[in-house]
Amino acid sequence: MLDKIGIAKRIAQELKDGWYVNLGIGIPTLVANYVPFGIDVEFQSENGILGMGPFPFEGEEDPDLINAGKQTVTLRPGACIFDSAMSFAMIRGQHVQLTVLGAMEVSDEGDIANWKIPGRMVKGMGGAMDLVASAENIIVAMMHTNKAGESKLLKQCTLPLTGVKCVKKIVTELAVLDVTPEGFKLIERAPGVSVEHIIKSTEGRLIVEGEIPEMII
Amino acid sequence: MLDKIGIAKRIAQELKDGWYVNLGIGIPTLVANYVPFGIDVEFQSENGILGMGPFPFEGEEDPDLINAGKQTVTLRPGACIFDSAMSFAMIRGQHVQLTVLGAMEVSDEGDIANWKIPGRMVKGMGGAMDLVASAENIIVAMMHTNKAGESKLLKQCTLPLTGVKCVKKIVTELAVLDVTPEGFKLIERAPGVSVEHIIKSTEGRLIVEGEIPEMII
Amino acid sequence: MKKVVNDADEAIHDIQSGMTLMLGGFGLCGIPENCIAALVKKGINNLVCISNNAGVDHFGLGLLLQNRQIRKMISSYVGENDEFERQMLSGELEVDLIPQGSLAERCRAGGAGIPAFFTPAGYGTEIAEGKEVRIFNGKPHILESALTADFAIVKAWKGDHYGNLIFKGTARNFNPMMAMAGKITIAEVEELVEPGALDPNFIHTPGIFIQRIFQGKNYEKRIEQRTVRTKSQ
Amino acid sequence: MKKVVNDADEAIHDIQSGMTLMLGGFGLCGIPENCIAALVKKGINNLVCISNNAGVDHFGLGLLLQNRQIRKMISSYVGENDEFERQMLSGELEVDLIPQGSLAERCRAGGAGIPAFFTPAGYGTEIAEGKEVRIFNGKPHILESALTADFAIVKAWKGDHYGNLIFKGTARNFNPMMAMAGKITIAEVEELVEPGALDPNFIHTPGIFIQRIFQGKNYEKRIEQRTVRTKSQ
Repeated sequence: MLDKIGIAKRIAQELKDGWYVNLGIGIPTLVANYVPFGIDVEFQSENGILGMGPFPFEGEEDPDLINAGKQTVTLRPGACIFDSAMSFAMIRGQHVQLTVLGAMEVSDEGDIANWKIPGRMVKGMGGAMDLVASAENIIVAMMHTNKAGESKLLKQCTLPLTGVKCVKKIVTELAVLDVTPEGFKLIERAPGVSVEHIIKSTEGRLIVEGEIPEMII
Repeated sequence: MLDKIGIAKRIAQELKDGWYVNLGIGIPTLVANYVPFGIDVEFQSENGILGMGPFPFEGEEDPDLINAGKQTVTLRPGACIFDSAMSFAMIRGQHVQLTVLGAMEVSDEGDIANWKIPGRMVKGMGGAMDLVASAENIIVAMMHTNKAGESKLLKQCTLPLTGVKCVKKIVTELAVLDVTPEGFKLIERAPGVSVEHIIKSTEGRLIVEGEIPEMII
Repeated sequence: MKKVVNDADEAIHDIQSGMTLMLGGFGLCGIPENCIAALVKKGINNLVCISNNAGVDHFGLGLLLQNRQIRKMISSYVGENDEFERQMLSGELEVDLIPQGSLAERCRAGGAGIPAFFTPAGYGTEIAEGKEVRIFNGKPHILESALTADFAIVKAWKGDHYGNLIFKGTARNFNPMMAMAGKITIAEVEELVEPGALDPNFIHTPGIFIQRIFQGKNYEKRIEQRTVRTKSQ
Repeated sequence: MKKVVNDADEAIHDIQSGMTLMLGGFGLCGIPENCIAALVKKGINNLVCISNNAGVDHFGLGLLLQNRQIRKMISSYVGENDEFERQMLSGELEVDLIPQGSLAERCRAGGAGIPAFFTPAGYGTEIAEGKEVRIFNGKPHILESALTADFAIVKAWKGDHYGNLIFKGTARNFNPMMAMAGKITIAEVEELVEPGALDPNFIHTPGIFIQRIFQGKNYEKRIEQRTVRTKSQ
């Protein structure tokens, strides 16, 4: 079973040289720490940065330089700053090659819900609806089940949707799954996790074909 | 009767302090030379300048600094440069208070034609269609009649239109006219020009009420 | 061109209860602190505020919320604010949530004279309810309309007497497009300079969009999430 | 990120006959001189060129016209070019004239993932023929669609290895939005600099839009209308 860092490391293996990548808040943010050697990717922050760098050294925080999670950050050489309209022009115009974000629920058709629990939590969608409606390549990083032990990989989402038929891949603590027209397709198992465990934890249609390899992290 | 400079001077009297103004090619360009004392206006050039200044001194021409007529120009202190999308955002968004442009024909409903003579001349509309469709305040600077002596102030335009019901005022070598729902309304005569001469030179509906004062240039 | 005013009080003197305001900023970054303080002091209410976020409990737009001056918020993300959540869940505050990119583009459209445009964002979600759907290149899009405001209030780093503005870092965010979309736009700047002091090639917001400008003071610039690394890392 | 190429020939090596190209510039100001020369040399034809103007008789896009490499021009203003006029009136050249602001916005829309938008420009004229009309705020608007291109070719003043660009003066014009709208965008720059040499706060075109970049040479920068005043004035 993976921890959050494991999920981030596994997603980092998907990165390709030259890609521009938008990382959501939470586990996705950690992906930036595990970019494979020899791969040069630029991180886009939708509040207006391309070429986001690591957190600043203590005492060097600049209140005028934050990421979309409102965290103080730095810029890499070759970075640039732009306004919100330009930022979403990049996103909507499909110039960002990969979006990684969290989710509360994903359906086996690739629908995603992550912005609202009616009557309880309404923080807003931020940039998530633009990102999922636009990106060619969307990876969801999340736990396979919720705190009550219920699957988050469903036949149909029960929460208000963020986007429809958009998720391409899911990486959880248990598995890597592709979203195909026939449902979730199991690609890899997390170390020490059985296929049966994954089947039991997945409510939506799940395709298990042949031997399922264990991830190499 | 006015010459081109006279027309430009008369139009310059319409300028108000704080206005942003777009001047078309030809007579309109001359208006910039006659801004009344104490009035501060900024000239917008649709290729991307606010705060256009006079022509450069000989030897100081910069090929990277031209106006919409492709003429070398300079910048005034406080000028700024922007791209074409931003330039027309200003125009379309009605942030430019006055547009002055030339015309081949104007109808008594305020239609204007100035970009095409079918089969003979098709240079294109440039920014004129955006300007006339957007500006609240459009003044046409032109000769009252064409080279054949025919009126350019018509009941209906015969040439392909640039915009409909948009011209607010016309200044010619003979007169100043407002465009009203009832047709052209004669406001002022050029020095030495009779009302009869203006009536004879105007094909469209013309309203002449009371004593018509002579322009003070 | 008489755009320079003395301070925030003068800049906002004619903003009235019930008006629609746009306020720049992302989180607490790049918010018009001086004007928000002046609005709190002025005490007008029933405001409709268009802003990507709603501040935090005791800063930014949170101050106006606390003071019950806002009737409706139009935002993309409103977490980090308990009083906001309370007012919203109790129905005291009307809230219109808009995808962040659509919010940015709708403000730009408002300023650019584009009354409506198609975007894929929000298709198939409750955001699309009641909106026209049209397929382009095989992909469904929804029609979104322009946003404008009685007043837009933006914060810049430097500005000149003509209203030309430059922003610093990610304090730029929504400020440039909101500046375009105000019937009257107020800019507060950290430093007000003479015309000619800013390089014409590198102006972020052309002065044509700004009607009033003043040099603000006592900027707090609070940091919401102070994240650092230690030198040893 | 391997965006830097040696020269115009390498940058345009896979542009083929029949493709749609966007080319930056206003008149002869800010045009990609090196790439135009390379296209002339390469000799491909049947091109559809989207460019605000069509150059002059022996420079800019005029060179491609002269060489009969262009099948169709999409522009807003095409005066100052006798060969253009000849080809157009004789029917050899297809011409689509578009209001300048709509051209700029359609390119931006193409780059920004906005398939269509409403604009008042051209309503009631032959430009509006066959286009959807809708009233907003009592004013008729027409629906215009996005423009994209197989290749966009832009010219900047400086650029870095990541493709970040800055432009000089009015040589900016259509370059930034065309840069956004190319499936592949080529930037030729007067000076290619190392990442970090350009101030991140003052980039006109973010590198994300640029796939290939090279330092051009021998820029002529012809002036169409040399207008001057004498010192005595």
